Amino acid sequence: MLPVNTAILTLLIPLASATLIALFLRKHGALASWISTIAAGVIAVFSLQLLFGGARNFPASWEWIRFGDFAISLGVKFDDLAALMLLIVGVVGLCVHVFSLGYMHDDGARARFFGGLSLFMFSMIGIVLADNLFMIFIFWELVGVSSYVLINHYCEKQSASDAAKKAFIVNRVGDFGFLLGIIMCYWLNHTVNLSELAEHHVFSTAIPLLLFCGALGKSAQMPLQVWLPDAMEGPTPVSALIHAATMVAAGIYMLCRIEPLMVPQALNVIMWIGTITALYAALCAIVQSDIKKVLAYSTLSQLGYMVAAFGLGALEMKIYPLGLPRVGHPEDIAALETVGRGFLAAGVGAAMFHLTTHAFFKGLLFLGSGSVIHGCHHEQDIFKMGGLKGKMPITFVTFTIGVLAIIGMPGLAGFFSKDAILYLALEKNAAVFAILVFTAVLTAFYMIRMWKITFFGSARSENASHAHESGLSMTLPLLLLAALSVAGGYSGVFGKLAGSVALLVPEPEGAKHMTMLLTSLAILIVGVGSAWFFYPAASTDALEEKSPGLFGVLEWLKESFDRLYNYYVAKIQQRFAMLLNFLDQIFLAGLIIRGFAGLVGLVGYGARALYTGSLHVYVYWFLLGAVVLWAFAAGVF
Amino acid sequence: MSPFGLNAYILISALLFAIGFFGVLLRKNTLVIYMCLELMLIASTLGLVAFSRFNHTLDGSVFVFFILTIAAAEVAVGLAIIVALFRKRHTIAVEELNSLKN
Amino acid sequence: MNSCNPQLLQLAIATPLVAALIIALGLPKRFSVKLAAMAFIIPALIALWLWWQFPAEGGGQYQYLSSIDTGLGSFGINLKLGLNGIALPMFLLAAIVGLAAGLYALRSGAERLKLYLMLLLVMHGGLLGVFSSVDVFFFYFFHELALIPTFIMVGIWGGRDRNYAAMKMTIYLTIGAMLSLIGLIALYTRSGANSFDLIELKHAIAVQGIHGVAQNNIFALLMFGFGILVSLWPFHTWAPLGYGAAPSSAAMLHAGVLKKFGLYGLIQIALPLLPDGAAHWAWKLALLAGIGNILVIGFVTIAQRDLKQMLGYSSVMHMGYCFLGIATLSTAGSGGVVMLMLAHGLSVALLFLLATSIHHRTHTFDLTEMGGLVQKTPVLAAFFVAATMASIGLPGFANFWGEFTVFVALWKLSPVMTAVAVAGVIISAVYGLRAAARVFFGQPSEQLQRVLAKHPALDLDWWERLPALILLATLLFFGFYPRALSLPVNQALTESVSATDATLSFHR
Amino acid sequence: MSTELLKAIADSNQWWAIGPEMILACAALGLLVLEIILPKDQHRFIPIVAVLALVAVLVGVIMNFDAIRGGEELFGGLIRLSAAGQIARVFFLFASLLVLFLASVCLPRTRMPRVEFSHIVLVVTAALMLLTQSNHFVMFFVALETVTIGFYILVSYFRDSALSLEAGLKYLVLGALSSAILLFGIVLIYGAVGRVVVDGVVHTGFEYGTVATFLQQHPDNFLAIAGALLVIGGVAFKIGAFPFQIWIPDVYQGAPTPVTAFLAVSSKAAGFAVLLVLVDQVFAPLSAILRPVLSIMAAATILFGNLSALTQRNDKRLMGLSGISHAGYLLLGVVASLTIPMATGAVWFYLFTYMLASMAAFGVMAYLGVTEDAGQEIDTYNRLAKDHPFLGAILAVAVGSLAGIPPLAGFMGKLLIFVAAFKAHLYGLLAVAIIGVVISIYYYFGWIKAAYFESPVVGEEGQPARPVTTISLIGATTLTVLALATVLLGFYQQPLTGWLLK
Amino acid sequence: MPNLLFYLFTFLAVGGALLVVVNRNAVNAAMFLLLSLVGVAGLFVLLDAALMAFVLLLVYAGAVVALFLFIIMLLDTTPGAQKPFKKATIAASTLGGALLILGVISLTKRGMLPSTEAAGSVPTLKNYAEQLFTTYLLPVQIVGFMLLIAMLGVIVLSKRFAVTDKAS
Repeated sequence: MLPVNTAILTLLIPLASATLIALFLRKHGALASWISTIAAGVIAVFSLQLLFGGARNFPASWEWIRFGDFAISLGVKFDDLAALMLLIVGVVGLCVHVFSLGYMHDDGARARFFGGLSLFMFSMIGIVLADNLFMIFIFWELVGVSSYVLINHYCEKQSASDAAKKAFIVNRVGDFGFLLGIIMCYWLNHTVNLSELAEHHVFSTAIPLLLFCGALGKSAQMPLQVWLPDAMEGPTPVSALIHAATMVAAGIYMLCRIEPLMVPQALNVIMWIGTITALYAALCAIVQSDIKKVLAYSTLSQLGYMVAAFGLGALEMKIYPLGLPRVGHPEDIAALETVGRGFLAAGVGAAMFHLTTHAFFKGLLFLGSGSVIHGCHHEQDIFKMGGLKGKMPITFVTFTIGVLAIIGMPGLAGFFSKDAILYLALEKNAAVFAILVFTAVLTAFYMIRMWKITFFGSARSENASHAHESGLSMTLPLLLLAALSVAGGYSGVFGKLAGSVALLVPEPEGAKHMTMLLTSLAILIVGVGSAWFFYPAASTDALEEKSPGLFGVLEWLKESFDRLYNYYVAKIQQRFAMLLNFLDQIFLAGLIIRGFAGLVGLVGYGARALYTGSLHVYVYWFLLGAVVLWAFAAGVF
Repeated sequence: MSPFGLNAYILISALLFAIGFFGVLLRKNTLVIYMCLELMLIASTLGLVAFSRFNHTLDGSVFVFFILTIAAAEVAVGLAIIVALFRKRHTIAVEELNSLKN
Repeated sequence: MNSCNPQLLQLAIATPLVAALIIALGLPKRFSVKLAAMAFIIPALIALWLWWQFPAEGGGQYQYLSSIDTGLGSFGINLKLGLNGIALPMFLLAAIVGLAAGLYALRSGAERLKLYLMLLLVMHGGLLGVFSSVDVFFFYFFHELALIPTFIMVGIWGGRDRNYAAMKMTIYLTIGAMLSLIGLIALYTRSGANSFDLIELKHAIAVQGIHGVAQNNIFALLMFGFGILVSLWPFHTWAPLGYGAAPSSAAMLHAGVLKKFGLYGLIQIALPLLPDGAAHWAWKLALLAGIGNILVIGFVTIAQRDLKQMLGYSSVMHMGYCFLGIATLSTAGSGGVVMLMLAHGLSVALLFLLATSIHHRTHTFDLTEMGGLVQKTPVLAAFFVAATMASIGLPGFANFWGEFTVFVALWKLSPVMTAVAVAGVIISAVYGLRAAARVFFGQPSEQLQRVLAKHPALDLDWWERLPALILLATLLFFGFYPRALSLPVNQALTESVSATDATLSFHR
Repeated sequence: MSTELLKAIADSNQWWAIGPEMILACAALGLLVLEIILPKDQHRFIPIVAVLALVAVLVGVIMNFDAIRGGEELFGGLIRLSAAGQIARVFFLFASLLVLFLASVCLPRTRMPRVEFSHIVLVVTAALMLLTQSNHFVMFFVALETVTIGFYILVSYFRDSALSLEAGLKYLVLGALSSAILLFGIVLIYGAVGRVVVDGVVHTGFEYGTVATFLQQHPDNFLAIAGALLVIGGVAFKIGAFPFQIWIPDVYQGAPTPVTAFLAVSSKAAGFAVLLVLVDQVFAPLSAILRPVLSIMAAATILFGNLSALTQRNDKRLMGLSGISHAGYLLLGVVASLTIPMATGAVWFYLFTYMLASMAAFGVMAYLGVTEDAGQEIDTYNRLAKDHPFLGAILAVAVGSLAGIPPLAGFMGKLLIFVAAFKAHLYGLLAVAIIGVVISIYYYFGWIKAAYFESPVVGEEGQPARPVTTISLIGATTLTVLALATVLLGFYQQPLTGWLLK
Repeated sequence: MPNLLFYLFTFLAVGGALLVVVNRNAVNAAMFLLLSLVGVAGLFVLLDAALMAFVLLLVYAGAVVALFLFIIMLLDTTPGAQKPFKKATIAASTLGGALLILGVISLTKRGMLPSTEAAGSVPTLKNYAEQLFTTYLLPVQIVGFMLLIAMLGVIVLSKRFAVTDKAS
């Protein structure tokens, strides 16, 4: 089979699966789940085949719609970046599917769930393969809707329904900028094809920033991060796949795709947003009691890392001798292209590296938490768990690997990728470096906190005491992901998977190497140690008891955005809407239209009243007529 | 044998017409209104006869025949209506004939 | 077979009208229902056939032409039928929405069903006629033919405020129709063609052109006339009221198809024939549509509590995109509008259908008195969410292509206006998802629980599912394969654009 | 008497040409004869003779329609045959047939004599036909007065009803007043033109052709202009144009329904037929004055008619007031005909569609009416469609056509007038007409609303107030034909346009 | 002498007419109408239309005014029943009268014809007859029918129908 056909098949198989389930298998949950899982398996196989088949950048494009000069085409751009991303989607997707077989076994709406998963796979693969921005946008929206459907899985719960709605709308807000950016890009460059853009494009600060808005929403960066914690209302496998490993990473992927369009100012903004998000989310994660919420904030934080990493690539501008490119001087731009690009790509490398490892260990953590939740009969509060270490050994071991990976235990995947980012920061911007280091400490702190409270001590609730190890379909994916979380960071593995992208990962050299290693160890020791000793495996939050003030500040921090947005929606948007509604219905439709109609009616009454029924009055009318006619004849008028 | 010119007759004709019209405006008695209408017709006949005489075309005078006949028929029908109405309403005052109105 | 395609086109229009006449002449109810079903199905089949037969490169010209002199030949009015690349998809839309509305009506259990079906058939016949008329006069004529039953249906079978709604709708739409009629007559007299035939009008205007001021005035007549019919802000207040009151099938056909008359007229007639006038008014139109229809009405829609009223307002809002597309005066803009017309027609019809189905189960349209319906009616919920997604412009549904293309084209006119339009997408997501959530998700409200205790809700039966499925499938088809539409439309548009260029070059 | 004289009589009076009118007159006399010779219990068959006579004449006229080339002057210039005259004949014959039909519905309720009614209708019809063909002011006035006097009687025909008599009296006084005005106008024209000798033949100001020629030569003769305008004023009374429309609602309301229909259709049409001849031929040189006069008249008529109809609730008054607005639209056509000849055809087309729709509406009113039929409110139509679907449907078609709703004939009439007006560049008047149409939608819609949307009228005992109406086969057929024709002409105008717009 | 006669007849015609309008009694009005008619007839005679004068007197004085008087007596309306005029009525009729006078004045100002002498021979009865039976034969016929329907109308409006009256 030609690679291009494989690629197209990879895209279409999940669509077929989704269609099949939607149309015919609504009431046959078991069959639906197997079909969806098999589809995921085929995708995984195909993605491996494409990755290792070596074929890259094969031409594939079909016109989809055309009006005049404007056309949208459906095309595939398959380079190393896409291959890597496809693999992540395929592998994590397969794991999640298999895991779901067990996790969702008793769910009444299983068919809908698996249909949604297939739809998501389709959309996500679409983003990965897309060769132009229009197409990215299309699939971008589609992942949004599959996310909506899956978050809304427990739709009889008001909170789930609200969360789904929120996720969709917040993403739309991000897409507002994204779409404008795409359109602007189209009119400025007369193409949105990624390859053509890479070769030739007009420099503009607005375009990359607008495009970044898309990532802002999808990857839940400040200030649009609010939807991701709420999205945990969805089933846990969904959180693993969509809200940790793949969809939220699509923003990063998209940024890497449009990296040629970037200009320093835009990168600067991106970097700071990523950094602040990373810190903010880490702070919020400390006060969470819901196991999934902790992981959600951790995801936010890690995404912040990736965004920051991407943004960091720009700081090398100071070595650029000619300064910023001047308007109307193409030679400046040409120089920027040749000199600046190598450095920019370092951000891409670091971001993608962390994206990959994060996909593995965060997928693992979420699935692990799913296993815990499943084992504890859908109990999600970590303070009501405890003592699961012995009851769920496989889960415990794999979860521990995940935790260690995320906090950057040397030797595990997270260590390498986080190191790359920190090193990049160290090289480019000290402030960012400091913040990121502090965030890393916090990461270790809250992860250990959660880990300890969940697994250690004794069972603190009925559900936890009856916890049991999950079945094979759930542990198997855990094991696979755990293996990847360990191995994924080694250049031998990552280099194989990422190809040329791996070459972009910055590596500390010489003394810097040592600095980085020490920093990492320090982070680890401080974070892990403080958490381990601070938090007992008890049913209450130690921080809340010992320092309610700090706890309160963090709580406030967490909620302030939601408060702000809720205030906007309830007090500003809704009131504005009511005001306009009032104006429309009362003022326009009522006062003006009805008033005018009433006026005409009054005139009508007046006209009607002239028919008095009195013969004399009528004779006067005739006199009037005769006089007027006479006057006309006499030339009075 | 007409000592005065055409204009004098036309003036009288117009005057009669105006007086008739004024009567229709003013009077409340249906019968008198009707008389005034007849007066207007007669005013026209005077004009016709005068024009006929001075223009030396007979047609105008012949028209008067028709007008007189028509006027007579009109009077007959009109009076019949007035009588019938009086039987119903016991009045011929115009201001009381206002059942038909808004 | 091809040779009788013009006759098939005539047949498609005649079938519903003749069926209506037969029913009017006293056919028993049993047969009436069957006959009506046939009369809804046959045009749909013919439309599909004609679409299938449409020459791949023939979008620029009118196909299936036929002409009948009804007695106004001396005025240059002939019943001339045919389809070009723009008319074809609209004709298909009319046939499909008509089929869905008809099928839905057959089992609607309306009081005086015969009259209901009869009026619906007349409406259907008119709609098919509108989009297949090459003669501008008959284009208008068929529109009115379809419009009148709407008023009656609102008046007889309408819901809340039906009398006032019917009256208001009638007067508004009459004003709009009269203005556009005057505009069309002006076009006829000013073109010098002495013919209402669009093809001849185009030729005549290409040869002699119309003076600039006259163009502006005629375009204004058409713009405001058609604008009222399409609920251009601030002449929109009839729409939510009317749709709120209209019975489902009438609302489906009116909001879905008939309302597109004005836009179709602007694209097919006004833009190619009056390029200078269009250029003169483009910005004003864009302002009205952008600020008024999209932003103001968007927010007003958010404030709605009544489901049908909300759908009515959202339909007004979406018309804003169409006007913006027209205001771009570009092939892409117009093409996007055609796509959007088709898509919005399908999706809004689907939404009205589903809204009525919801009402059958909840016995209310008040969004605050619903909730949790998904547990009883998952299929209905799925359809509704899909339709909502379609109407808020999700890729995969035809609406997306329309809106997207309009956005892209709009940038040329004004980036700010583009931002306004794109912001509308957020607004529509807000109210669309909120409605879906209020109806289906969460827990049922107390009122609803009481209603459900009295009338246990069943999921969609097949008579509701079939029309919904037809509409949704068409939406998805064009969503996934937009080329099926863009190909003929593009041909027709480039044809008229080149004609426009010829006219413009004549002026300069 | 000399033979030459007899010969001259024979030459100038080509009686064959007015055969239709003569047959009607003879038939009218025949009715009276039949009334004398037939026993009383068979008198109810006599009106059928009238109907038969009308049908026979109608068939004859239609068959010989093209036999008359037009332009021939007969009876020494009293009569001028024309295509328009032929159309008018057909129109009046049709209308009178329908009036007799309406009378057959209404008169039995009041037990007023039907023979006399039919007689008067026949004579008036003949006079109407002559009126439109007259080419001479004497002829014109005599025919007009015959019509008018006939209407005086017909309007007050229900002499048991004070309303009918009051209407008769009002019509009488105002009709006589308008006749006087018109007559004075004729006198002035006659005087102004004076004695004209062409080729040794003496012509007077009574002859249309002479007047036209005179006006051509003396376009600023005050007497002639004043006379012409007074004549126009007299005609304006007939058509109900502002400000001479004031009598219409009262008289329409009081008159028996068939007579109201007769007035609304035939009398108005006669006015327009005459106006077209006067404006386009006789007073054509005065178009500089006539255009503003008629334009103002048309605008005021449209606005006033529609506005005053807006809140009207009595069905016959509504027909009257809306009829005023129709006169306005027709006047628009007349104004257009000053520059666009084709407007004449449009006016006639409009008149035909107006006849069809009005007669159908009056038919429904006749069936629903009671003995005292002047007090019929729109509310009495409530839920008609439910109680009586047939009448409801007819009413809907009729009112729809009057409102000018598109698939119906009335719309086509309006369209043709508007096109003509557009071609004549009457943009201001068009705008007024559009406003009028929009306003008219409101009240016509209210009527349909009552019939279709409202809840039923409930009498005092909770019984439906509507008497059960039985419709004879003929009645049903007639109404169906009217409605179908109205619908059909909306779609296919060939039968009428092929004929009017030649 | 003719001058005097002219003034006399004019005075009779116009004065009679005015009195018809202004006096309050219907019977008097009828009598003044007669007076006015006599004046007009006299003017006819001055215009060499003696036949017309004769016919006028015959028809109007003989038939019309007699009929009026008869009806007035029949209906027996009391003259004093008339209410005084309202102020609005007075104002309106003053205005109306003024407008009418204005019309007459404008006619004298604008509409005066060149003063021509009455020319030609005086028409005889034969002339009239010839006209009526040749040129105007058709109108004569029509007028006949008109009289017929007028008569029928009067009968219908006045006659007591046995059946009808039962109904009422």
